[in-house]
Amino acid sequence: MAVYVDIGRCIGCRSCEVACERVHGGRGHVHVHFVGDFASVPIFCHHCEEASCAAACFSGALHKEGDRTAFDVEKCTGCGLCNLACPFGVVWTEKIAHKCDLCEGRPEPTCVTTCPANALSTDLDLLSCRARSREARAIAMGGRR
Amino acid sequence: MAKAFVLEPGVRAGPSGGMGAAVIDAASLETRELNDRLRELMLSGARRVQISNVCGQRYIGTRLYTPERLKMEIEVLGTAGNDLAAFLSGHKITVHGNAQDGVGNTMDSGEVIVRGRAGDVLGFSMRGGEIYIRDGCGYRAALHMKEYQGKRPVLVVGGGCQDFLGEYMAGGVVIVLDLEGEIHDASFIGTGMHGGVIYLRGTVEGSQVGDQVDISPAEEADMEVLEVYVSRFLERFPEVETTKEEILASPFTRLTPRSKRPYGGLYAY
Amino acid sequence: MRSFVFPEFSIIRDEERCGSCRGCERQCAFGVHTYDPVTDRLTSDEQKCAGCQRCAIFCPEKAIVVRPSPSFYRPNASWSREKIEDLKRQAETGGVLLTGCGSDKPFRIYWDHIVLNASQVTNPSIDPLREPMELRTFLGRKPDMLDIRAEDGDVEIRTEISPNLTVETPILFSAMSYGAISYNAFRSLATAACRSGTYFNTGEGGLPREMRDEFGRCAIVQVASGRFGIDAEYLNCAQAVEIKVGQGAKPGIGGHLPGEKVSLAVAETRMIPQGTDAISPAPHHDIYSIEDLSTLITALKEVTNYEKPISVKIAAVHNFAAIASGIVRAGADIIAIDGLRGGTGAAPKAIRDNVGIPTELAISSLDRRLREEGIRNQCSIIAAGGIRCSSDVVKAIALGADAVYIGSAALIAMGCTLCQKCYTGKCNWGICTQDPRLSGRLNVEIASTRLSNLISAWSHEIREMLGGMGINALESLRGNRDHLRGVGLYEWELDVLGIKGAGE
Amino acid sequence: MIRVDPRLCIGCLSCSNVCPRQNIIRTQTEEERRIRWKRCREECDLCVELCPAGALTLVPIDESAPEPEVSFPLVGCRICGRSYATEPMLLRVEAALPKSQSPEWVRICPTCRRTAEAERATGDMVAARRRRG
Repeated sequence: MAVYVDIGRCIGCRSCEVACERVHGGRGHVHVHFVGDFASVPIFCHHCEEASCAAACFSGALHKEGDRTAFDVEKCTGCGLCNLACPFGVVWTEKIAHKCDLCEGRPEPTCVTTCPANALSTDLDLLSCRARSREARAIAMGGRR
Repeated sequence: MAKAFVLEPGVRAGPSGGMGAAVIDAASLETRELNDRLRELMLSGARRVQISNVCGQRYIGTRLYTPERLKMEIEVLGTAGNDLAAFLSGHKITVHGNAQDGVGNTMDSGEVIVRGRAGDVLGFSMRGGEIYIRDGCGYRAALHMKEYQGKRPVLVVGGGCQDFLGEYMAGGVVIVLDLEGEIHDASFIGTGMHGGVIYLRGTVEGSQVGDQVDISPAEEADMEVLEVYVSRFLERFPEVETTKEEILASPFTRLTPRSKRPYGGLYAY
Repeated sequence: MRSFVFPEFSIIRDEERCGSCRGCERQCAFGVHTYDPVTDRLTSDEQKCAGCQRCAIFCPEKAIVVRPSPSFYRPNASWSREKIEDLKRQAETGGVLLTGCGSDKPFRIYWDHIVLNASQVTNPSIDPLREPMELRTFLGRKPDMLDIRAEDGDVEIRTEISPNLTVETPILFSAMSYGAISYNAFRSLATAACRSGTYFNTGEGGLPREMRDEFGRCAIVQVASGRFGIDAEYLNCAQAVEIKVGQGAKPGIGGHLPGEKVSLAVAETRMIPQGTDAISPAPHHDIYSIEDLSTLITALKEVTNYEKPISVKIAAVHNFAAIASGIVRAGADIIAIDGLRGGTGAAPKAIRDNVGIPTELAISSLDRRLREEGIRNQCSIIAAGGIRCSSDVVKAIALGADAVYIGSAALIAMGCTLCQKCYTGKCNWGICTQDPRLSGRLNVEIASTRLSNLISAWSHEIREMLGGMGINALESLRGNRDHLRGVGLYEWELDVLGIKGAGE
Repeated sequence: MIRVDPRLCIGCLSCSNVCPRQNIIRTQTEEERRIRWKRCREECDLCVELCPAGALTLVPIDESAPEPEVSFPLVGCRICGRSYATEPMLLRVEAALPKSQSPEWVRICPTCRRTAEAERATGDMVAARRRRG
């Protein structure tokens, strides 16, 4: 499981960043990146299947728990190796590692429930279904892709 | 059922004293004197020793440890006393006669062959090496036998065993052939057992074994183990009038521990 | 099942002082403290606290106080809090209550009711700073008589002298096995023993191979009912062999080292498979009589080529003096006698707190019995169980012991706080655990320095006390009850101790 | 006090992070990272326990010994050039990651990795919108 992004719907409002910071005591795990003036994209932890951060972590704080890359705050020493290992630069260290925990304990990650544009979901099928129907609508309306 | 131990005079596999073997006459020796001689002989380079007229002298083979791990072959003629081969490290002892209690007590490695019967507490806490007893043995055999890493003690008894066989056993192989065809009437077999395996020729009732033991028939892999040790047993006792095939043809019962941690749930943590 | 037991301790964290450094969280293996990254604060779960004080001692801001929980059940002289909670715990688990360390019950501590003598005017005291004071002790069988021939100034001793242990000070480290305690703790004891000219006891867990050459010269190896880790090399590398029959904390019962503590290294040393319970049966299954014990003693003398003294350790129980007499006659060179307050890594609480007799009484009655039978010279007595300070040592020797074993005292020197949770294997002080993360906390160099400091401090104090009594050799104090007087003791107690009341 | 094996230390600052007393001082400039272990009397052992490289040992205090200190030059990002880690840390991460992943990204700083990821994800869309004007 991970949070998936429908880039086409992202409006760059950065609500997810704010929501994440609120839940995680002022240290959020999401970055919204702007690519030129044309697009914005929030970058999330992918909870990679072969997680580089977990491979680099020596204390076992970052580890795979099912399909989730879980973080055990008790074991973290803040060495920063995970930060260097993450291919997407989404794990970072400041006293301890900060990494998306999919808002453990909540039914749905806060960023997903907060996003005003409905661009985020934990359900990949739902997202791709929406994206496909949007494309189809655009073609039906006569627009070019 | 095979009839064993019919010995004809002369065919008895006799002591192989002869050339190269030092001889000690133990007739007038105290235990300590006998063991003094044995140790002196070992240190002076003897590798084969025959002790004749043994009559109850204890601890034969015990005082033969050296840091260099010298090894000897010892033939005992007569009746070996208590704690034969206690703490034995690497030597081979053959007794042409019976042995008393405590054979192979905390034995570390080596081999003990008794052409006769052994008393109580046979192979107690043995952690390596092999013991072959041609006839039966007394109570409390193979108590607390244990194995580790490559070391796996083996105890083969040609006759029957008494109560408390394999109590607290933590490793190793015990094979009771019961060649005289007696029914296993021992009780409390394998009480507190938490490792190793016991093979009994014939069957036992559930009431005869401890709560911690599973009874099952020997399987193919077990038969391979049995084949190895039964043939070694027969090699050592040519006077036993039976064949490997005959012995292995009868059903074997396997006793294994239910758990490596028999008393895991005993305590309030 | 919901637990109805109160937390034993309450943890008070001074929020103003706490710098959220997470030191307490990382120190606690019981998982009491938790860091909340959202609030950047630490919280504690008191239910898990063992009261070992590790967090309080290592808190840089001294922000943590761990103290007995103030909550209480309705006061009841018959149903103390401990009794109620033990009962609740058993109702919840259905198991035997385990505990660690020596008994904490308020049995009379006779050491505290015995006072020592000192010289005044007529028999001047000796200044130990100036005069030589002999603490060296020889442990083992002494001959009934010495056949000495003096020819041309050469002295020849014709009597065959039994092997003896030479200790520079009458304090030895008690049996604590590798497996029960961590490798580092075990090695610290060995290092300190070698440095202080005394001995450590391997307990029943064997002696790791790599330690045999280096520490064999200050080791007493133990043969217990489980016969763990015993081969001829092990027995021969040490200076003495001890047969453990009983232990003061749990007379009459065996021991179970739980499978989870049997790590690869422990399994190798004990010579058993990894992860199985290491079960020491209650009796030695080859010893059912004094004759059987004699057989084992002789077997051990045989395997060590009659070069090492053999010790037999028994727990002090009601009729032990008669048994001990049998043990001496069976050939033991040393008798170690472990009293009621002897420590342990794990014992059923019911046994620890209710079985056995106090060490002080035991030493005295054993010494007297052996004297009466005229065999006191045939063995040495090592007293164990509840020796807390140098004056306890002096009193034990004046009551008739040759030397003492210290166990809990040595552990306390290394950092132990007697939290009695040894059996959990989660010792925060790195002593009684096999978790490499925790055992790494005990630094061999530092811990062994603490231990040898303790030995040298006690030795100095013993010299001072001896000097004060006008004695310049420990030998002269042994069994010398004239230097003891009892305070606040009943007649029968004075009788058993063989001492007069103060002022008499 | 703490003894440091400079050959093993990777300069990750774990020790400094976990030290309850702030006895491990770090100073960092654009070019290098310095770590100094103050002569500490504690025997708390946390830094030793939690050092990923096993570079630290607890030893009895020695007033005459100098305070151990190590310094590491910092490595710059291949894209933006800003320094972000020490060489031994990067080597350790590279060794920890499976070879099949060919972890080239390790030599790029996390910020640039995020930017690259954002550009990759939005690549098609941005191109399309550009075309649309």
